[in-house]
Amino acid sequence: MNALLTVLLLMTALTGSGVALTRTPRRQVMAMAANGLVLALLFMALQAPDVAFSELTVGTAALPLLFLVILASIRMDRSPRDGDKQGPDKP
Amino acid sequence: MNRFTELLPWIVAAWLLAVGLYGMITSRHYVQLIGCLSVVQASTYVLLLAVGYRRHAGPPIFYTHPPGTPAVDPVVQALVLTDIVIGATVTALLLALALQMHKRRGMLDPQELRPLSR
Amino acid sequence: MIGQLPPLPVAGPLAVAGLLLVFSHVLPKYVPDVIALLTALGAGIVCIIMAMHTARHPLVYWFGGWAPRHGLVLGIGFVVDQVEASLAAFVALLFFATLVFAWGYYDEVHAHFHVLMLLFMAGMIGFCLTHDLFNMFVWFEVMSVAAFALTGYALRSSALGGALNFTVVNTIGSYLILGGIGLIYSRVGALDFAALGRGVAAAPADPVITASFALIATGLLIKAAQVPFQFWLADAHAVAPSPVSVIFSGAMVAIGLYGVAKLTWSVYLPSPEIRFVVHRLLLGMGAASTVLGGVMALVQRHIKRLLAFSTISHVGIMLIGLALLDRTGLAGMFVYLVGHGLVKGALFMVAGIMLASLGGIDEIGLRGKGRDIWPAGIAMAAGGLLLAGLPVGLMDKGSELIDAAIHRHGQVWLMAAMVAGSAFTGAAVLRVTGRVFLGLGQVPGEEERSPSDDEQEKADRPLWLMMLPTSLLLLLALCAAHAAGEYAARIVLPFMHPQAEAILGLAPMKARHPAGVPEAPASWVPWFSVALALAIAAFELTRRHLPRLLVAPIDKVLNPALGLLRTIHSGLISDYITWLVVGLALFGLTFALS
Amino acid sequence: MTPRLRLIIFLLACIGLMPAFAHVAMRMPSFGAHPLPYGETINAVATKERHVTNMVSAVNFDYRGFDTLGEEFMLLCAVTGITVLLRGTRGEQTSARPGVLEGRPIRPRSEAVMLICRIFGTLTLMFGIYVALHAMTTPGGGFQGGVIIASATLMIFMGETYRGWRRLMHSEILDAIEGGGATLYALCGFASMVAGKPFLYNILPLGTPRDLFSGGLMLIENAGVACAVAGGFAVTFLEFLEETRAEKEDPE
Repeated sequence: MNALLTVLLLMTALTGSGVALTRTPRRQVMAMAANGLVLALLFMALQAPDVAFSELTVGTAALPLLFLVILASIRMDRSPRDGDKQGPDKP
Repeated sequence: MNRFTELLPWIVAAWLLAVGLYGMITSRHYVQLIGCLSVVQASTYVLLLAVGYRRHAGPPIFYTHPPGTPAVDPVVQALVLTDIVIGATVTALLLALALQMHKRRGMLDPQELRPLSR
Repeated sequence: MIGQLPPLPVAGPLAVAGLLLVFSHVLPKYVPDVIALLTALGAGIVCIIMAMHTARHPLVYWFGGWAPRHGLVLGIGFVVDQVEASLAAFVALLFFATLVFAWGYYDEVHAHFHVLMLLFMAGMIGFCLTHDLFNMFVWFEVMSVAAFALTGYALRSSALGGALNFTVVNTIGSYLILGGIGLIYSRVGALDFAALGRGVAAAPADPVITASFALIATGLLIKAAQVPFQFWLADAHAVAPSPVSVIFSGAMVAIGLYGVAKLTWSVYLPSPEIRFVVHRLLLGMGAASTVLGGVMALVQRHIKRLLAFSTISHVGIMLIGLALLDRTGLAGMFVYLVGHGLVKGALFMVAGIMLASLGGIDEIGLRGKGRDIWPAGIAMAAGGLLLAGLPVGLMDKGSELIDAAIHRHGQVWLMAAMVAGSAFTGAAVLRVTGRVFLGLGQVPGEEERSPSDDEQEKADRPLWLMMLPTSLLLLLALCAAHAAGEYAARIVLPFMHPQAEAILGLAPMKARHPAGVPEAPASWVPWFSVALALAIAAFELTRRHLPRLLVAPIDKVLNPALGLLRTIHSGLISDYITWLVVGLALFGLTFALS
Repeated sequence: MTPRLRLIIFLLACIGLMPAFAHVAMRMPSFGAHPLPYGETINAVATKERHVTNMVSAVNFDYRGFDTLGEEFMLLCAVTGITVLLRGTRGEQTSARPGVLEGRPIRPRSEAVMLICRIFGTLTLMFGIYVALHAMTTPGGGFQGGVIIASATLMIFMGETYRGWRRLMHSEILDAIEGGGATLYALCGFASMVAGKPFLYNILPLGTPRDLFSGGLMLIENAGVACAVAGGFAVTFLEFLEETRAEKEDPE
């Protein structure tokens, strides 16, 4: 067990907790990107370059982007709550 | 201390699972909950790759090293690749569902949303 | 020639689905319907042929030609035996009936419904046929993702909410399965079922292996919706489009249980700890699900939700059959699985007919409105009686086999659970029949306080078209029960771990020799359960005419308990995840006890 | 359940699981030094048997190629689901009518931004294709390349404004690329069967190790994956970005 792996594993736990414990979605996206980056580094250290590459493209770029897009459209969403006659739960 | 580092990958995997579930249980926003799901998934990555790890071995790619040099397990890496695709697709699907839900109900608090109202 | 069949029922529908998507923009109306129907039919026929040709030895198929060398499996195999092939044929048949039922209904969006249904079917068949743990997971995910998308298909807020709960809970389950795969891979270094079974036999008391079982079983039991993982099911099945609910309740949930059966019986059986957990915890979960599902079904007014709870109850009965660790019980589980799938599929079709013809799904709102569609009422009454345990057909044969296994193990309290589950669910369905089709039951009971919805489905199909698959399924559920019992008793033998007889202390059976079906332990049990169902339904429907002295005390005793149950089924995802962790902890505690 | 009660139950369950976890973790195989017969055999034989140097690709496309078939169709399934979910309420019209959108004002990008995006877009695309092509030899492959190619299309969005992006991205074409890629993978399997071999048997000449075009049938499967992933992710981006368009008012 080398020191690099130990540090990266601890950082994974730390950034992962950061994602789970960040309450605001917008900040969480940043935490997710950071977590993705640390995971990619960890995978490099675990001798898995293919997986690291995927994690980098998906976890650090594509997914946070989708989250941002969704958050933007939720913020913009002003469509009337015609719903199905149920309306919002909170008045 | 040495014993601790030996166990560290399993502890980290279990911790990610637990903290991800904790985040989901206490979440007040569905998009945040979906983010926590990715933490749960990260625990499977760590577990699988740690299982396939081998000390003093290179990546399972014999481009610069000749075949036969010690390398880590390629099978778990293939499994994790599939896992990443699964995670990404399910996350995207969940985000789409959450967005539509917001359009219907105007809020996304998992502690308020019930599929069927009384 | 026969040897080339195994990949076809999986890869065929996949390729057809891909092509449908490519050409979806140019295909005229009804063409996707025809293609999907033919594909389901073709897959079913291939599976039936395989079932007919595997009586003597299994069909073994190695993808990419990677046959094992020196005992080491490098690739992925399909090992198709009669259990696998029959189950896959049942799945394909149910899809065929459902596609007939949904004929022309989903023509708005470029064949997307058909693409999803075909992928759903391919995922389930792949799940049945595969002989590799990770490949099983992949097909599990294909069917899950198709199911998630189909649940939210209607885009109503209740449908979206149900789909969200379903997706989140089941995805956590998937990750638990994956964790379990990682654990067992770390110990055994293989993914093929036979190799895993050898690995477990070599290290039966290894905690890593028991932990892998706990994680994988949890994931699969989430799919099978057993207590305490059952919460998502009622939300999802109640809101999915009715053809999709047919598949959900008829096949998908049971397929999850099949996964548990496969792993328990053919991989993990040598471990004494795991046998302990199966025999204690899984049996208890099954019994609890049976009773809880029945009680919850009785207090619903949303008909699809009612049927969804009854599915939990009946899958609980199947879990009892599995967890008795008895060959007869296992055979009974398979017969019951098919019988229940057919009956429940037909009942959900009746619910779909109501949604289309009556424009509603609320039992109280539809009171007396069903007279015009009386054939559906007959189908529903028949389905209710079969659920209640009427001693004809496949469901009865299955419960007879399970009863026999229960008696052999002397755990008669399980019989009480089974009778309660059958009677309650049957009573619930019969009450709906009486209220909707006969106009009885003016004064609603406890069910009035349950959630409901004002869903409806497009009324563009003639009644006979929808009744056709409904009656087909019911007829199939009635026919050839005795033969099916013997067939099941025979085919479970190759399904089990090679050392199963030695492990379980069974008398060794000559390979592939008909086992003979044990006699029913007590022939009055099914009649008692039907009578109980009729009595409860009559009580609920004639509440107004009954003396208050009789009704009031019953309500007073029952209502607080029912209220508590309803509070637990809150619809909140946070609660569901909490219960999921509790269920996982139950596994941990039971292992500690063993 | 109140949040507090929920948390208490959760924590109790976690405490209940702690001894189980400790028991299992102590008995886990020692990290980095336990036998893994499956992977070791693949490492030992795959280069000789399949003439590729990337073992992960060999597992993904050949030894366990059937998993990847399922994976591609799962992607297809999810993307179809996303399309159904998002397009359902929006209707088909908006996506079939690019550029004629009342909502988003066409804010002209500065020339410099446009240039940078064009350059980076092209570079990203090239890089994606490069990664996708090198599946058999070095890290990377159809999946990673496909995601990068799909991201390159986003550069069009950033550089050419929404209108330009919509003009170039047609959901019909992307659907066809995605479905076609996945179908290509399935057809590879059927081609092996037509040739009288098992499904997904590598029937093509294997080439020489370390060569870009080694691996035989794996190359076509890889191309199928690249198309399916690129198309699938591009459809996802398209459908999601379509949602950021306000119905009536300008968001910014």
